[in-house]
Amino acid sequence: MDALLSVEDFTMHYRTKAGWVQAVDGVSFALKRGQALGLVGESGCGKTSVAMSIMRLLPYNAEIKHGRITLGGRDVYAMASEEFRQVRWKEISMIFQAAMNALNPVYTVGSQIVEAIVEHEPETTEEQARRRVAELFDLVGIPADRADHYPHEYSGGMKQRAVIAMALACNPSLIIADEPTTALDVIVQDKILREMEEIRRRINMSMIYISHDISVIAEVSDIVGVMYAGKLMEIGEADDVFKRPRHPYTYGLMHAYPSILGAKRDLATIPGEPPNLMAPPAGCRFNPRCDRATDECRAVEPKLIKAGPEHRIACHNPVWTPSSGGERVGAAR
Amino acid sequence: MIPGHARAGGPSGALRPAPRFGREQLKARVITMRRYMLGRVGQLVLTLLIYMTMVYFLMQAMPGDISQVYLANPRIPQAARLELKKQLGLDRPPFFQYLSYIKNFFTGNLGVSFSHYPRPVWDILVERLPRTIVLFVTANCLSFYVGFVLGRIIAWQRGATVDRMATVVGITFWTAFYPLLSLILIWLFAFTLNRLPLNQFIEPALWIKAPFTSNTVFGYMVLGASVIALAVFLIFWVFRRGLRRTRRSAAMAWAMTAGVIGLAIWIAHATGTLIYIWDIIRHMILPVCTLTLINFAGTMLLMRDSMLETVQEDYVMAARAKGLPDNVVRDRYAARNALLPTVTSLVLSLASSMSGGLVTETMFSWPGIGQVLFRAAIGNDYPLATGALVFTGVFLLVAHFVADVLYAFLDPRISYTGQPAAEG
Amino acid sequence: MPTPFKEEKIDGKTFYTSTVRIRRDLKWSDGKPITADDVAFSYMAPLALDPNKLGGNWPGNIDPDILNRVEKIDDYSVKFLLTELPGLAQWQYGMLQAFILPKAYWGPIVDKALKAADPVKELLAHDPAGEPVAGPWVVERWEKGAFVTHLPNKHYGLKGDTSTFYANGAFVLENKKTGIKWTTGDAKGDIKLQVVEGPYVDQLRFRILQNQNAAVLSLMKGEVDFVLNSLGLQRGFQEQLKKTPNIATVENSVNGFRYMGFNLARYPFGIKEFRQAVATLIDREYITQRVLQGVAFAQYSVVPPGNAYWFNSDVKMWGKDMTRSQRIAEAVKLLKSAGFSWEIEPQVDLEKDKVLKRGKGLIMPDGKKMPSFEFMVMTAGYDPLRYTFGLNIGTWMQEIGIPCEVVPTDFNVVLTRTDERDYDAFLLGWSLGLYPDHMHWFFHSSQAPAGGFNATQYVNPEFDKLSESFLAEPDLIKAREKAFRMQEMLAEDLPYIVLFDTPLIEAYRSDRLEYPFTKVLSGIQYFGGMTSTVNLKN
Amino acid sequence: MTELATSPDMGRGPEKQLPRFDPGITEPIWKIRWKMNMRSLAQNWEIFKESRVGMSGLIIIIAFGAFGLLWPIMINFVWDPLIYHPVVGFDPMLMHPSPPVAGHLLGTDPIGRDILAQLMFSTGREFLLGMLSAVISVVVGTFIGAMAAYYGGFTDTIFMRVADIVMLFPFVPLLVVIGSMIRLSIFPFAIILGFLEAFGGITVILKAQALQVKVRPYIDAARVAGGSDLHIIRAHIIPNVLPLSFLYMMFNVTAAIVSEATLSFFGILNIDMSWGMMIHTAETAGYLFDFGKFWWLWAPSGFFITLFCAAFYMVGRGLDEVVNPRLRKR
Repeated sequence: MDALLSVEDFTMHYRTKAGWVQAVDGVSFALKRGQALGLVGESGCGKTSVAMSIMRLLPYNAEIKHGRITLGGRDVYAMASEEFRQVRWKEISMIFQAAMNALNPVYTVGSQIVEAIVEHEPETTEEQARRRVAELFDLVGIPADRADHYPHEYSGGMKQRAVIAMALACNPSLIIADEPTTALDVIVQDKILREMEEIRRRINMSMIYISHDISVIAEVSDIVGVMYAGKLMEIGEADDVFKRPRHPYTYGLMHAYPSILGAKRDLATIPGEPPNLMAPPAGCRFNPRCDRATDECRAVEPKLIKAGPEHRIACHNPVWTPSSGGERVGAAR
Repeated sequence: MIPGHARAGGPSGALRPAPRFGREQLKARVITMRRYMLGRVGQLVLTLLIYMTMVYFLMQAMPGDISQVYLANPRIPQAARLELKKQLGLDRPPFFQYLSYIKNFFTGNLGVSFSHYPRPVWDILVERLPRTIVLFVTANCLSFYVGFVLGRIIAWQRGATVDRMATVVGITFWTAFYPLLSLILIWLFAFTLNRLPLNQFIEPALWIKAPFTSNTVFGYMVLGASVIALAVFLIFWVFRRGLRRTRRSAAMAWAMTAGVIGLAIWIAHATGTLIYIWDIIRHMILPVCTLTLINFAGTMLLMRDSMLETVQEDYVMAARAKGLPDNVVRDRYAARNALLPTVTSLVLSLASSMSGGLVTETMFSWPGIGQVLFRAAIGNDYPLATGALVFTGVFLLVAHFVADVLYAFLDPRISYTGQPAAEG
Repeated sequence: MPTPFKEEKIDGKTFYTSTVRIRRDLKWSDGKPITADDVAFSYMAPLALDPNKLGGNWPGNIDPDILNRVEKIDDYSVKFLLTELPGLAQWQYGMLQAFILPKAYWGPIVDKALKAADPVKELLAHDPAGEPVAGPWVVERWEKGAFVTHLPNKHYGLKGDTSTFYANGAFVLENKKTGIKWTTGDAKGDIKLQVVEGPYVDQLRFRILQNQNAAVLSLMKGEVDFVLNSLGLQRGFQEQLKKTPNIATVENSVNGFRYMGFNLARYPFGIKEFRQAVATLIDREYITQRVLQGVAFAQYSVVPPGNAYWFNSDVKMWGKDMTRSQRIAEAVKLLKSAGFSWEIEPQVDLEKDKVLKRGKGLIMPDGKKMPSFEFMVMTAGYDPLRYTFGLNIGTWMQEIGIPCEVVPTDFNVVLTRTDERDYDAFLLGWSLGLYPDHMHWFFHSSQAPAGGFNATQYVNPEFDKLSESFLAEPDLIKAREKAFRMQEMLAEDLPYIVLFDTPLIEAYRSDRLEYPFTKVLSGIQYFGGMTSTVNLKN
Repeated sequence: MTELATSPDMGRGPEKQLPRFDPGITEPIWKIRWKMNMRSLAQNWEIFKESRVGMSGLIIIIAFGAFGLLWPIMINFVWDPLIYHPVVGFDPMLMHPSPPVAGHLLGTDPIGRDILAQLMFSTGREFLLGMLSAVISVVVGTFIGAMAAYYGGFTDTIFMRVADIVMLFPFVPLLVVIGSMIRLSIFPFAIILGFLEAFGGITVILKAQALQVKVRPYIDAARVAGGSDLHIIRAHIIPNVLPLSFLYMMFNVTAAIVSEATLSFFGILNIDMSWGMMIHTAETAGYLFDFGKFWWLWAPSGFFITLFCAAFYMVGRGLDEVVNPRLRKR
């Protein structure tokens, strides 16, 4: 079964007055139907830019250097804009980062969702569309009669759910969720994530979760990709990446999280700050902050090499951990 | 289609009738609306009273009085001047004159004009009003429409060539010295190219045998235009209201509009007024185009600046993500949220079009309310000046009131008291 | 024609009566003949309503103090009964010029008005559409603000009247159709001009335009044949129209003048020498010929040259044909003779005609330094010519130390302040009637207080006596001598410094219109475009 | 003491980070505030310089100012007042209105006055008129519009009703009355015009825009963060409304120049000479109906009016980017 979405060596830079910002550099991964990919990384590592590139919503000063994104076998950037417009929300929809103002304040929430449905399904009448909105509201846990209220009359959590309902409106085959629950408190966040996961599983829909919060990604995604400074550092099965992180950066990230289960210990932090993407360091972009950096790391840019059946990393001097699961070993320096 | 989805433990997702949109919300709004309206009407009357007082005493403060007209003819003795003053009531102390004026005003009598004695002020205004409305309202609507359309386009493609070009052209015409520009256009189109009538609003040769007077025909035009406007508004409201904005519904709407206009033309032809209406329209072309050239930049830039705010909003990005067509995103998302200042300026300029424009009326020989205002103000004709000013002033007060009410419709976040609704 | 006055005593009171016979061949536009009833009614009705209340031209024509009543003698003659012997101004140029109205039409309306609470308002509110008229034209249609059209009056009595002017000044009015003939002087010798009355045009269309640009463009485009404009055409239009094919331009002098006046009641303007000095300074030829390039012409007397019969040409002309330095020298001599002095006296070099030193700080005969005074001038917008004149006069006065400040002021403001005598100096203009009785109204001391016409508050008992006798003078020749003496007196005292006036320039389509004569005082427009005598070419 | 994170001065610093203030300093508060204002002014100037449109507008306005300043020099030293005085000057050698000739670079007007001298003479006045009416109307108008929108209720009603009356006000008779009391020269006229414009249309339109800004979430955020009303208006509402008020700056300057010309032409203002007046004199003298021939009577003054007003728009456009961070980010 070929991949629903495949990103091949995708490189995209932003043109600013001060020069080129190399936001996404040689990212490639594939996503099969029904699979959930989690993209994690510090803010400014290019994960939202990847999402925007897939949705072809890049600002006018963005320029694709090279690489390809194919959705359902068709090259996204080769399609005519009118043709791609049909694809949007029909095949692939998105839950925006700031759900707070992703809703048009001057129209009722219901009508904005009906608008999307009607646009992409010419044969559905408005009446049927409204009925589906009511069902979607049920699905995401919003009282149906709130459909004809205005966005400013919704609470933060309800807006988030409304945006999710909107994303599900046209039964897309892929949903990109960009920090869907960041603005919410933990309880609501957990409830929503479980619901989204349950919906996804049931209708075999593929999903890309984007977040800086590893715990969220761990909960929902099958595959996990770790990004740093525009490059994909490590990608693989969730268990491999979390239990046996091979890339020093991923390793560092794992240890930056307090685990409620395990014994209490002080957190390891990764020294330094993310590099300036206008003039990224030579070789591996993590080398200035990597305590395992070798001359090779500082000179040659590491390619993605296999570290397991579904596990690839971009590192010259990966961290070795024993294959037995569960136990995390390694000097926390 | 999502299979009948039953939430864990919830009742089975039986098909529920879709909720009617905005029913109980509208009820809540109507109550606050009524209370707000009453307050505003009260303010309106009070403002009008203050305005009338200021205008009246300003007129009295003007140097000299109407009887100076008699200074021009040496043969007229002193007695005639005093007689005139007594006749016009100028000999009474100003305060009593003011009281009688206010009493008369609220009984609908604007008094008698001094310079056109004894013609009542109403008579003069009514004679010139249709002419002014037909010319200036059309010009305002056209310049607003052009400005609105262009404004949206250039705001959407900020920095593109169309933005720079439209702005440069708009600015040059906006800042051009108006009397000069109208003279150039008259000279160019009416005289050298001889395409359009030179001036005036009717062609004497045609009208000598006309069964109607020009004012009745203007009256018909105002009536006809408003009926057509209403019909077109209804058509678009019916066809374009739904979210279903397909090509078919647009074609239907335009066909219906063409039908209505065709019907109007047929009626005009049947009643024999068509050639006269066409003659007036032909005379209107040059002044309306000049006014549009001058004014369209105002609305365009207003629309552009207020839309630049909304173009960067997230819901516009979301709309594009939803795969909505580009013009829908631009109109229903970006422009729709930037309407407030532009609509206000439209409503105000429509009201001010009632008082005509002195320069246009002089340059195109289209005597309207603007000239009445200016000549009465300069010629110490108190009743006519005050009457005309207050008559046109009422339109502006009502317009401002309409604009305030529109705010709430345009942006639900703004409640009737002009303040934001309680946060949800 | 009116018979000479004779004194009669009727029921105790002495009256001066005169009988006037009326032409028999005249009819109203509705076909009814014009009879003595109409004439008597036209005088008795205004008297009943009090002419001052009626306003407009009525008080000027019908003076209730003099005219007691008018009686009808027979169908075509009436008798005027006056309480005192009228002068030319009250009789030939006054009462006899009044309008004659159809009694059949206006009788009932006037009666109804007299019964109303405010008769005048009632009468004026009546809409006179369709009123029978005696003139050559009847209104066909009036589109307010756009145009008015006239049709020839079928019953026009004067149609076919031939007026013949002879070189020796004789005049014959003859209508072959109705047999009316009337001559003055011995009607022989070569004929200077012959005009046959009677509209030759079948429709008259007046288009109402709001600015001169529109009018001239319409004229050049052929939409109109004649431009009716009381100010005449501005210079730019004249030059352009002169060069345009089949457009003829006509130049006539105007019966009026533009003048400068001081408030004689305020010191030191009352001093004659001061006014004479200022008059000498003003170089009218320089401004009219050089600055305005012939658009205006200099004028020195209170009666305009256009009014030839009454115009006295040898009147004292202060500073005429003098060079700049001669004017200053003469003005300084005049001021010194009245006791003025300067902080810095102006010096001039007569040979090289150069001003060596500008005068500063004029000191008045009473020893005090003259305060700066306001010289009110028309704004450039209202009348560019007077604006230019005022500014130049101001500069010339400042040149010899007279602290004058030129202030462009709105026309209404000037009228008010001169009416209330609250001003220093001003620059205005008059347009006059044919009979020069305006000299009486402008300069008679009775008119000096505020509200009167003697704005400069000129008081000269000797002049008062002369002007009163002129007003009462029935004989034309004697009246002319008195008018000449009045002009000489005024030129000496200079209550008004008369400056200039402009010829009236008009233009018409020479390929369509043919005028019997175009030389007429105050231009063709003064006679409404001479519509009843003009002829169409094609 | 750092200002609130939300204040525009702080927020707009470009990429380079501000040095963090260690609390141990002893400088008085006003000094710090002064230094910060200076720095933010410098930053704003940097940003303003970037915008080509804004800079060219500024250069044009400065050029007009210089051209106006040239007048006292020219009339006192270079030109002979008798010939070159804008109002009374007359050149006896030529037939007027003469086309551009050696002595008169831009020709003369129908009454023989030199056009270049008139232009230079009125530039100073128009400059004053333009600046005053623009600045007053923008500053006062914006503040009132923002206040009316922010406070709402009573203040809103008061200002809106005042705006109603001012908009209705018969401008011409007012000036005639004032004209009969004091001598209306350019300065009092510019101030009256500035305030009339400030309280009239601009307030209503700006209030409309301010209402849209006021309902945005970050206004509540600022209020929650403890910002005083005044601060919120100054720091949040006004910057978002300024682009519109700069637009009105241009509208008002154009209106000022055209109304000044028409009024002084009808004799209500006794302003001796202005650009508009030059065109009106040419028109009344009958030289304005053949535009090809006597081009020097209308072209220079018409061009000056357009350029001068357009310059204000360009500066407004440049200031837009300084004031509106989001615009600048592009």
